[in-house]
Amino acid sequence: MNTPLVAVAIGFVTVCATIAVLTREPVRQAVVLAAMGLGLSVLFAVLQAPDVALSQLAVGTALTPLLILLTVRKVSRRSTAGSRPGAGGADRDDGTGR
Amino acid sequence: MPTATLLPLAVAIPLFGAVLLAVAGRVLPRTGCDVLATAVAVGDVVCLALLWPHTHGVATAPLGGWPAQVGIVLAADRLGAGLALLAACLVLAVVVYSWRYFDEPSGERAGVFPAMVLLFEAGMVGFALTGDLFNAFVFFELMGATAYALTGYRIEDPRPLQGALTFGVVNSFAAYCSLLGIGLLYARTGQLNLAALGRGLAGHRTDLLVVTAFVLVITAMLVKAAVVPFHFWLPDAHAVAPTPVCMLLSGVMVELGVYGIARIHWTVFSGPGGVPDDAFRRTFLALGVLTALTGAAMCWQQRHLKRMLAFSTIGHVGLFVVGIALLTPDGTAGTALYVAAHGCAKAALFGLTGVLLDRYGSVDEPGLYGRARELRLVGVLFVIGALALAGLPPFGTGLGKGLTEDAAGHGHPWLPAVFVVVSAVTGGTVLRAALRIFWGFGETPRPRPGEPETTGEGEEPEIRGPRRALPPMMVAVPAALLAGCVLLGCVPAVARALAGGAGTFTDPAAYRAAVLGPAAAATAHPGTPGPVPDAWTGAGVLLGLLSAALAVALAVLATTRPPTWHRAIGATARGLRRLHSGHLGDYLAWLALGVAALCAVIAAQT
Amino acid sequence: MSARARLLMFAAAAIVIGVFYGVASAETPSFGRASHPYGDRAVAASLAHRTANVVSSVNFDIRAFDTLGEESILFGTVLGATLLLRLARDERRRPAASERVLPTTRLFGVIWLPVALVVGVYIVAHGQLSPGGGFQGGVVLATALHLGYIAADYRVLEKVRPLAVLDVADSLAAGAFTAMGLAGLAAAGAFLKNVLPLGTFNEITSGGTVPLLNAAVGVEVASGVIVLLAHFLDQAVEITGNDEPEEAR
Amino acid sequence: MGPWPYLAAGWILLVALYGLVTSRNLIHAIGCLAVAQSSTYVLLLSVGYRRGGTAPVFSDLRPGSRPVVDPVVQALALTDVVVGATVTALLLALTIQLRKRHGTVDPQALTGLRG
Repeated sequence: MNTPLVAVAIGFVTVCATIAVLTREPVRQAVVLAAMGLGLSVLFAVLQAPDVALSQLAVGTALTPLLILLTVRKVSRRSTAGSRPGAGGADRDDGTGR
Repeated sequence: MPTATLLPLAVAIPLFGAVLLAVAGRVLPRTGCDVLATAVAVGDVVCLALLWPHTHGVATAPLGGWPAQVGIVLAADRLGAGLALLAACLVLAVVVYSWRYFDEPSGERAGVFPAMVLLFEAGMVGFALTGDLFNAFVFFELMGATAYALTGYRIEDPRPLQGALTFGVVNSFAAYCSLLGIGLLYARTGQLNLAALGRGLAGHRTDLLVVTAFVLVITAMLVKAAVVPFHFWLPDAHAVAPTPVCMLLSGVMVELGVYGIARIHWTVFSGPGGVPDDAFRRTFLALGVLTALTGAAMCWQQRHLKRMLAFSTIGHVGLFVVGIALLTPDGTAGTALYVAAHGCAKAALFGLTGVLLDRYGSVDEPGLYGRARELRLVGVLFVIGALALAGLPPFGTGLGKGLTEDAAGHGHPWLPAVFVVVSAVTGGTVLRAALRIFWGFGETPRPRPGEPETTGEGEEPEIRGPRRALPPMMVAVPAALLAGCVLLGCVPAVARALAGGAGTFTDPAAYRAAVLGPAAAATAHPGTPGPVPDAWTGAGVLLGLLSAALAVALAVLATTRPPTWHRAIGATARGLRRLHSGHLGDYLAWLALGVAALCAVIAAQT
Repeated sequence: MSARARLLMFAAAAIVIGVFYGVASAETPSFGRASHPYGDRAVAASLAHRTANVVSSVNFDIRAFDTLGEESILFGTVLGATLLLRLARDERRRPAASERVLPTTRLFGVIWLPVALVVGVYIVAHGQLSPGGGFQGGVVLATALHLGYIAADYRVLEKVRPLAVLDVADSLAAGAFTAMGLAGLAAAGAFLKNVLPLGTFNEITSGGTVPLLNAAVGVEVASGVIVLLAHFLDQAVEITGNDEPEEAR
Repeated sequence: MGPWPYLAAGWILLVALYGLVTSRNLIHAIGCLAVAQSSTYVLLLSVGYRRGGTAPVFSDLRPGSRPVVDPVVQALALTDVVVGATVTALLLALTIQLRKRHGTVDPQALTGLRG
């Protein structure tokens, strides 16, 4: 009875992982990562691992994306200051990726 | 004290010390933190020294009172305990070396840096002593996480941050590969204990599952050991880390990777159902030789002193891999001694480079040309370190090299030549730099514009504030380390103990019996008994003298007549240098290529 | 290396790795099989120590040494972040500006903050009985506190977040794990041995040292994650370089 | 299900490696590293699954009444989750500082170390 659920959850996680890798823009990647964390939690729950599901929910959907978003905020805020001397290619790439 | 106490204490002491420093560092002045850190480091050295006499066979400590089938067991033989002891000694040296080295890291938190060093120590000691594969992964990650942070310590300088990031990403990815491999092994055997894993594999034939799991598990160790083509992160990280951290990274952390390969192979994959001896031997001999030659060739090309030393570490790691790939007790014994002596010599050389950085704010060979004439003592020590690197008797490096060459020469007469060439080139490069920097030998080196290279100029100094006298510990510690290197070569008891330990190390039956109980030993194939050579031989002394003489000749040639033949070598080496691009994507692509090639090569031989 | 060469090299390697891994997967015992020797031994060991949640028992009793290493990694990371995200010589701290918060947002935070705190404590406390434990509860506790940031503004968060205390708590909890291991060594001759009375199965005090280690991890994770997030928030909100214009948020 | 859960883990690792190799932004690369790590959880928990098994928690389950899935791999995955989160945090901290000093987070633009 569990097998279809497992298959769906694994499929979802695999697709999310692929999209997360192909999403080159960190903010959107963080959102996909959060979705993937959620998918992983569901997968772990159907694999009868509630402990891991809980911590994945806390870490994968909340903590890691939050840290990434805070980093992006810090990193992209600096770009308004203009490029520093000797920082090659700084003005071309504003830290948000392409 | 019984081994069940000493083994966990060796990990618990630095962990507890780190906590003490993190808390006490908020109120204690800098001196108090240094004293506390030194006391903890001494405590761990004492603990491991007390453990040493108990390691005739394999000393075990079942944690939590659980047997190996259920819980985690710490298991130490001479080589594991010896490596842990080396790590503890180098940590003590580093803590003493940095007594007055750094300026205050962040004002109020003087204890954070030594606390991180102690956590790093706990990771290394735990990795060397554990008898459980997943536990080894955990301590591998502890070692890694603290090392990344320590490497990026100088946040005012851009290059350490880049080096630390490359280091962190490549190592973490490799660790995840290993964990996948652990998962595959667990699926096959349902075990995590090394000895139990070895026994569990014996029930099946060697199939692609075992080969793939072996390669994946070993990937993290290959990256840590900086075996070509997994080595690219190492020069980037070692060239930029703070000097005391470099002493640990090059002195012992890289060697722990080699130890991990040997330990996992012998305990898990050496029996039936594992990786055949011939496949392992051929593959890792080739990898070792490739690594050694690449390291030596790249070392010769460097002008950034720390990067030069980092590539010389890669060259020597290649020799260590050759030593363990022989799969004989005498090769393993020689390598063990070589690792210990090399750790002392390399840490001493990094420490002396730190003096240059402190005095002149540069680690650039041409930039420092002739400038350090007043540091005569440092210069003499630097030359001694270079000769130790070249394997001159009576240094421990010479004895270790001689013993390993002896073991290698039995089946492969051309291998000693590799040892001589690699140690001569790496020693000669360091000697060349010493002659130029401390004595102004030869003519002023000309700049080489347009070449892909890292200069050692414009380093952020590691010390700020008014000009001060050179802290005596910054010279005393390297001198003591070099003395230790001599002692390793001159005190026969050390070599004898390691030779005995190598016999146990290469005997999976003994390990299995110690960890799982005597009944378990029957399934393992017996080790090769017989005395392991442990003393200087005529051939060893001669080859040591030869490589030292070659090193001197190379250094003198390089300083007196640089242009013509140096340019010829430079042209051929430029392609190799281009590959060291500093680009994270390149490094990971190389890692993927390495994993794929290893899979294919080992599968073809089974 | 050019991007193209790099990609080609990766593609070739990935195909080989994929083939090997694929064959290995086919040779791996099939998904959902009945034989789990180590798992069965762990269940028996956990029941022998009267711990209802076997995963907690594995984490805090049977393989507690793994968790000691893991907690040390967390401790090291917090120290490392302290080291790496310190104020550089050319930076200064600028107090965060006060912010206007929508009343509904404030209400959301005010209501959820206590709920999240209670849930976090509950998850930590019942670690040896039900799913969850020190780690999961600790993260929930740490996240709960940051609802304060949503509800009010950064200055309020800074007030309810005694960083120095939390930092010390993080260290002490990490030390407590080691200390309990040493207590086992002193009392019963084995590091991390479960020396306390095991209690009655399925009660909150059951499992000997498991609830204590669990609580230590809960404290460490909660305070460690708060400190970690604080360093990141400080970077994002308060710390500016000299060359950086002060901008209104 | 056959070997599909294991294959999914392998796919996730390789696709993450592809992202790492081609990344033009270090924050994206660190996100890919987090993806790579999730492959290990998927593999570990799949290996420990037992058909018809239930969670290894006996607070409302009589011991021995039903088969349970392997609790050891769950503990390993739990440890792994923490390790992954902390390493990610550390690498992001390094990225923040690198951006300040280098002015870029594009690995292709970092040329301070080569040769």
